[in-house]
Amino acid sequence: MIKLVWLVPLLPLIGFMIIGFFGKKLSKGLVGTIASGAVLGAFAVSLGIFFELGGQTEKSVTIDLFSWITAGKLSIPFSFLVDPLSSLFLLIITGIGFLIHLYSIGYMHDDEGFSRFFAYLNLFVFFMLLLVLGSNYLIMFVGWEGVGLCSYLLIGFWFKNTAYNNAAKKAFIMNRIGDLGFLLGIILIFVTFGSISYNEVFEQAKHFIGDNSVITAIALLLFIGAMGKSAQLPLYTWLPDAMAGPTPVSALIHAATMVTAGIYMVSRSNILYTLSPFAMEVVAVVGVCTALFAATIGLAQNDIKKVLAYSTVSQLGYMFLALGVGAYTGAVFHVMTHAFFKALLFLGAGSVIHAMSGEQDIRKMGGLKKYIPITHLTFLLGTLAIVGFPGFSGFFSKDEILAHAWEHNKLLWFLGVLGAAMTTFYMFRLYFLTFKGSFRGTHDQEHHLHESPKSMTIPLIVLAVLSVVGGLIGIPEVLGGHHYLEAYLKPVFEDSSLRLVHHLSHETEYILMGVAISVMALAMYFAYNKYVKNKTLPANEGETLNPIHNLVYKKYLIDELYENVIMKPINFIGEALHKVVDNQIVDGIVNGFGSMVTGVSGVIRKAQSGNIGFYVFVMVISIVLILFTQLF
Amino acid sequence: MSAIQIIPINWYILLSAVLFTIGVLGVLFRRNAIIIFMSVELMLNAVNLLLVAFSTYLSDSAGQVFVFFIMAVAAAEVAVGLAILMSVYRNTKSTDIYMLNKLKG
Amino acid sequence: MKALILLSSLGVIALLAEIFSFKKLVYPLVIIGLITTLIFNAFDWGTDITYFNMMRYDDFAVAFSTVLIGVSILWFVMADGFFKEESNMTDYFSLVIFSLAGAVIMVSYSNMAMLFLGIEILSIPMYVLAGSKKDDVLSNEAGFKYLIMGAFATGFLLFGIALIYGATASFDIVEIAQVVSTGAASTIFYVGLLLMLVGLSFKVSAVPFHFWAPDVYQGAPTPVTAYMATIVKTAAFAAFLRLFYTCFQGSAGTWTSIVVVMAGLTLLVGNITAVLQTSTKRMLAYSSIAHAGYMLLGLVALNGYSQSSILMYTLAYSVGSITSFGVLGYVAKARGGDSIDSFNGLAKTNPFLAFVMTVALLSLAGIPPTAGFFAKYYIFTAAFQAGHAWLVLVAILASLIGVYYYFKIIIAMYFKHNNNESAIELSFNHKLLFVITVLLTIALGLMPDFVIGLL
Amino acid sequence: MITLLLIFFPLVAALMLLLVKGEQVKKIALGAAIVEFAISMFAVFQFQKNADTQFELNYAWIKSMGINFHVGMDGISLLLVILTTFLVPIIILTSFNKQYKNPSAFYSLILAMQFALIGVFVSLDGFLFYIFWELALIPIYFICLLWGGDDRARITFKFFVYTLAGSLLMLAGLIYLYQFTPNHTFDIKALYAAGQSLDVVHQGYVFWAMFMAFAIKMPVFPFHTWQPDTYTTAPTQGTMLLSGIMLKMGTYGVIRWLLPIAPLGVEHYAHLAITLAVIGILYASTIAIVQKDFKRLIAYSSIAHVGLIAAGILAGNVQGVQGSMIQMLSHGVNVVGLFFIVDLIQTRTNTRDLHSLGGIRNVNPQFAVLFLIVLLGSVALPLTNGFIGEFLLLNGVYQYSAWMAAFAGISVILGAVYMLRSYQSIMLGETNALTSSFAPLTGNEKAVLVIICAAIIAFGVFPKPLLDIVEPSVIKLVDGFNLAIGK
Amino acid sequence: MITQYVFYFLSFLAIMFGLMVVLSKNPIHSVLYLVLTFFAIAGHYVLLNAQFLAAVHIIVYAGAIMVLFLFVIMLLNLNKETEPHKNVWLKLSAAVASGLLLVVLVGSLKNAEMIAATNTFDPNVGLIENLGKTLFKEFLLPFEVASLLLLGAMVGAVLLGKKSIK
Repeated sequence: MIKLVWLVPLLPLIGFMIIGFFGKKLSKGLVGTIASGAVLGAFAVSLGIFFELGGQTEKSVTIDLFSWITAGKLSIPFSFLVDPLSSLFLLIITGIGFLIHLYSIGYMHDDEGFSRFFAYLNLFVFFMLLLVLGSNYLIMFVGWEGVGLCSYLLIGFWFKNTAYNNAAKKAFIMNRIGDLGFLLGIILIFVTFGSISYNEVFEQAKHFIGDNSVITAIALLLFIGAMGKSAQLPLYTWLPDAMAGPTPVSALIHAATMVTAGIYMVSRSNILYTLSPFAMEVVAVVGVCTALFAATIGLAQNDIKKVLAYSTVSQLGYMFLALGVGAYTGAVFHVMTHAFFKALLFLGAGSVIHAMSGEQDIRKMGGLKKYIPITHLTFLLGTLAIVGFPGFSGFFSKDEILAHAWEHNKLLWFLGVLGAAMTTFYMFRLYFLTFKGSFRGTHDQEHHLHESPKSMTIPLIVLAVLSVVGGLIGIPEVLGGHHYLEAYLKPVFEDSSLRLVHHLSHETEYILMGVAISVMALAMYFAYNKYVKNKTLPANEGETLNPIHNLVYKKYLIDELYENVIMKPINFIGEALHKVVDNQIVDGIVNGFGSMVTGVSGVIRKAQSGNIGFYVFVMVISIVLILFTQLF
Repeated sequence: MSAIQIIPINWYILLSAVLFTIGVLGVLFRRNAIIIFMSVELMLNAVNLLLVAFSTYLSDSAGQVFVFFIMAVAAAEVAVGLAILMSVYRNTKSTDIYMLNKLKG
Repeated sequence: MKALILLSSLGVIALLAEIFSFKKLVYPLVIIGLITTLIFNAFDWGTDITYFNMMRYDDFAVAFSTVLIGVSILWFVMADGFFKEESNMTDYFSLVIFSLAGAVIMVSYSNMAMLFLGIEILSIPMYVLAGSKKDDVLSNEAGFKYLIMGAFATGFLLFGIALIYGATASFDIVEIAQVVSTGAASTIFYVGLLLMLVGLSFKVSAVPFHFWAPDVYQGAPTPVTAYMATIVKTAAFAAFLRLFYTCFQGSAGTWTSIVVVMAGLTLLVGNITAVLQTSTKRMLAYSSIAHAGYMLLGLVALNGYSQSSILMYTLAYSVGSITSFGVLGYVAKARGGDSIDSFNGLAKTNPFLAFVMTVALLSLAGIPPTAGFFAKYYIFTAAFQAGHAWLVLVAILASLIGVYYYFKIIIAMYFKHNNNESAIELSFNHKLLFVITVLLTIALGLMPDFVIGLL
Repeated sequence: MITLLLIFFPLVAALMLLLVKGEQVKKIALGAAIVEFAISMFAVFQFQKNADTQFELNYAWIKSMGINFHVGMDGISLLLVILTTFLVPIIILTSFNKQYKNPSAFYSLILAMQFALIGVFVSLDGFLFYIFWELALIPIYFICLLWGGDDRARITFKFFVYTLAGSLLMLAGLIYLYQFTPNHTFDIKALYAAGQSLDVVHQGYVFWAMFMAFAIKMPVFPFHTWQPDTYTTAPTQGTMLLSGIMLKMGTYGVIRWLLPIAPLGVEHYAHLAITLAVIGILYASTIAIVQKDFKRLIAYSSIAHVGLIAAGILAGNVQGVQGSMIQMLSHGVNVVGLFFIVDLIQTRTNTRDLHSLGGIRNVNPQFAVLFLIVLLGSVALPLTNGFIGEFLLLNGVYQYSAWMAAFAGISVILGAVYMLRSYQSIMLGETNALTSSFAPLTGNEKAVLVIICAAIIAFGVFPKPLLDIVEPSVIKLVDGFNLAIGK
Repeated sequence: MITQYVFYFLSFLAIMFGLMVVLSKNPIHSVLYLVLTFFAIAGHYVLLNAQFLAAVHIIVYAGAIMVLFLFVIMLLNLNKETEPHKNVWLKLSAAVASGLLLVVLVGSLKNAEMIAATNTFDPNVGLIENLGKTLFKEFLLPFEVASLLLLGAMVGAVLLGKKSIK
């Protein structure tokens, strides 16, 4: 099966091409079938690869397709690397991808851009697979930018809406900022190691002696890329805006897969980070800050998707915290569990929105429990998973991260726990406001409320199951389990783990778990108290809030800050350069030569007075000068 | 007995330089075209004098022969020049060179 | 020598035509005579005969006189219409031919006397021709200015010759060169040299002795201007070069710096002043001054390239000038003026004429693949070899300015519109002439080896 | 022989075209251009993939000056010949729905231009190179003057004089070198040797003399001010010729002539020159952001792109030079596509103002897709042709200076800003009065865009054939350069 | 000794009359002063043993050329002080320019050392016989060519003089 790995990205690509070229002529059913079928096929192959790889001793297989770029000693083949890490991601991408395709058939059924949507979606899957399959950084970069493109296309899917288009553009450009860092990182890798293929780079890095600052530089540059793609501070603002896209897109791209590309990249390059403690420190700090920062914003949002979006940013921060403290497995584990429950939550939110005929404001919902029971149940399970309710998938992965954080730095742990508390609070706030209480929307909406079709609920159910049981593959030793995932990923992180030794006593781990659970319970209680018992409602638009609340509600005015500090100055500089420097100064000098010649011409012409006397006078003076200069 | 054996050649050179300069002065000084013409003739005569002086000094007749050619040319120039002057006068009724400044710029 | 005899006879025959009343035949006769002269002249190639110690018909002389005679044939074809309207046609013919004879003397002299006579034989008919439009005040003025200033400059030239004679006891340029080479040159000699330089600079219209040129070129009848710009300039440069190359090379230290400065000034003043001109003729006059600047570059180089570079340049420039003056003549006549605006829309009414003019102007501006480009390039090479890199840079700057005004005409022809939509009719002779000059311009640009290999 | 055919076939075709009147001129011109393309393809198949100069011909031309008609192609030349022969038919095809007055002259000038361009790319004699270099200027000048837009006389004239100023400096540089050739010849090898025999100061003179010519042609900041005006005012085909091919004369000149002739000069002044190029990248990108005229926007973006190419070449390493080669090709294809899109929009809506457009995607989704692909190529998205070049170039510049690369890389971001912004204001949103009746693409137009898009993707996914053509030559060149500067 | 005084006297006359040519207001006077200048120069010629040339000089210049001038002045009726005056500054600049020229010429020529001064002075160079030999042997070609010059000048003068037939 491993030999057939090229089929994995190829199938969605073929799906994209068929739908892209002939989509208009095909029926919606056929389009949906082709698109989902392509991803399902890829999933099947991925599954095969996963098991084959698990069964064989050779854990890293490179499959060369063709030579892509060569320039001197730079030689970049178009080739794939199959190892535990990539095969795991293949499963997540194709698996969740398939479910979301399936869901979309129902969700997008009435949209006129139905086939276009599936074309983009397939293309996205293709690029995402390329990203994780590439055997060198440049192929990763291809996928990296490719998913960015698809993200752009899908956020701006409803292209008549200017705000959506702006959101799409913003996403692309913010990603590009990160991408530049990534690209420079790749180049620095090439300059340092003479190659950019994983195997060679990591092999050399293991024995790297010399100036560690180069490694730090590489790690930081790569991390800039990750910051863009995975929406970390300060490049996160695009992700909440990206909710402009259809909800399945939010689920697939902006929760489950694309945004975790940064985690993939860092864990893929784990050896480089391990070699640079400073870079790891940076990653951890950025991660935890993002986690907290986004969580606080999440506390005050009223748009169901926005809450989830900030939650995503926050969770991504956790993953980076994990990476930063050396818990690579924990990070990947959290990627996986997060993919399950966040996809679930988004799809659930999509189902809610579907039911609410497009309404996204939780202030206008409430009491939906009885109208859409399946959605409600799955959403509740997802919420429990994300807050880390014991036994649910999120519990295990979050616990692993926090344990490592504790070991690394107590403050990081504390902040992490604080973030978890907030997560719990805003998730339950969301849950309570949406499903509990009584309906606050219009009559029309109420009348219209209905459960989603099967094609939408089945994915919800599957994902709910996964969210609940997904954690089982990573039960820590301390709970008497066996960390299958860690064992599976061992070959990938082997070299790093040799350098990062973990030694946490079981007692400490129990205490940490206990603290986390009690904090969660506390936050849950607060939320319950406030939104169910007291039936508090978030303030409506226009109501005055206290300044801090207002600031948080306005997302700390970061967008406005960027607008005023970056975009406006750039526009101003552009205008100034254009109107003043370019037209007046640079071109002015050029034209100045012309006018100078004309001016001089006017002066010299005056000498040509037509008067013989003057002519002769000049001649005589010139003769005098000639004789004088030459003879005296 | 020739002057050249008594008078240094430099005197002749200086004399013709002075005469030449007077010719130049005439060209610069006057506005009447005919006088200017005459000043040019004076310049040519200064040259002639110089050539003759050199010729005698060097005992070489070529210098004096050259004077013939200058005379011929002077005559030709004067003939043509006066003819042009006549036709200028016919049109402008003036021999003032300051009137001849239609062509300029 | 053959050329000189044939030309003198031709001039006399032209004069006689009036008396024996075969005026109708005289034009073809002159053309045939000139062609014959050209052929005979060309056969002198490689002979190197010295006549009476006065004229040396070496390859230099043959090459330049061939150019002169060849260009004069083109000129005669171009000036065809001009003569037909004049009652004194035969007189004009003979005057032009006499002056051509003077030009031939100027390229082949080996004695100061011949140089002097050659210059005067060339110039005196030109004074007459410049003022030949008797009713035209401008023509009068041109003739008069030319004469007065020409005579004035001749005075300096002669003073210089006299001083050099005094210093070297000879009028023979080879003997003078020998005296110079013995190192016996005195102050008198240098003063003489510099005064001769002044006299010749006047003839080639180098700044600051150029003031006559624009006025005279503008005032003279257009064909005469063309003649002055081509034949007179070529002959003057050949004479200049012959004298300074053979005779004064040994004392180059005295005069090169002056010529360098003059060349630079000539390039800049000529080109810059041309920029604001509205009269095409006057503009071409300034451009002619500017071209003198380029040729001075070749002169000042004073190396193996000098002779052939100036030959190439004069040829290229003459062909370009004949063409542009020819077209100008047509346009001025049809549109009633020689301002640049009268070229407006020519490309629409007369694409052929516009194309011909464009080629000529490109050549004058020095754009490949025309003859003018190669000539300029060759001159630059010569100057570079002589170490005058700065002068080349000035020349480059000047060329750019040159492009500015030449392209004014091109833009006028192709871009601007004219209400007068009627096409100008061309005579067959002129069509033939223009075809030949265009071909010549391009051929010389692509195969300059034929010319530059000669000297 | 094939080189001669490549050079002179367009000239012959151009002259023949002058004799043809009427509508079929277009078709004949297209036919000729396609034949020329076929000839170049034949050359590609004959080409041996090594660093040698092939299809070499050397005839004595101006013997007394040591000037030869010496032509030949190595990989570098061949790639640019391919670019030329590939783009000219496309450019001719783009004009099929236009009615130019005096078409025979128009197409004849285009083919004459092709003649000169091919000549520039295959010349192996300094003088011949210069002649072709200048020759290329004349047809484009007349194309712009006769068929251009407002104020064309002044603008094209400025362009002409500006570029001529540069070329004359180059001529001075060549003549200067010529003096130092042993047998007084313009042969490329002799000029290389002559240049390399100079010390660093004199190589510096040569460097500036020649670099100015190339910098103006490309154009590199601050010698660019002729470019936006000229691109904007020229007729579409003229703009395409200028930006698609002619600009590459400058970059090609740096590779073929400047690096080998004045290696020490390049090394000595590379920092300054690269700094200028990088400033130009940022400068032009920033200005592009605020442009309202789409054509002008692309003109500025072209300055940014070419700045990166220049920086990559001057970095003087294999990645930089090879990247520049690929980027020349990509940029040529992309910019022709973009200008064609401008033309399509302008002919349909009579405006290029970004603010008055919008919503075309609603009316013509097919066009939207094709536009998007060209745009992606232009912003160097991976798997489009633009990426290969940009990556290699940044890589090359990085090896010279990391900071330069970082600054140059900002164009990646700014490029996305202005391209997406213009895409949004042209294609997205709601339609308005101007765009609601946006006519569908005709067959010819579709063909052009499809060819361009196909090229963009094909060379992005599988650039190997092109890279193989140039790589040996580039390596040889860079090795020579490194040897000369003693690295 | 007497030769020396004659030289001084003739030089004085030549310079004075020359200046008078330039400075006198009436053109007729100028012509007459010029004739006198020519006579003084002819005296120098005699002094320099160039008797034939002196004769020719008188005949050609004083006899022919100056008559031509006189004739034209009379014809144009210019025998009055009609010439408008240049302003003072122009006159001053003219004087300064020619003064500078004089200074430079004199300055450079005053110490001029001759190279070819023959010790064997030949008093016969200026005689007709000698001149004739030189003219018709060495300078035969220029002599012949001069005919072209004169013919050209004649044709030209006639051309300008005669009324054009329309």
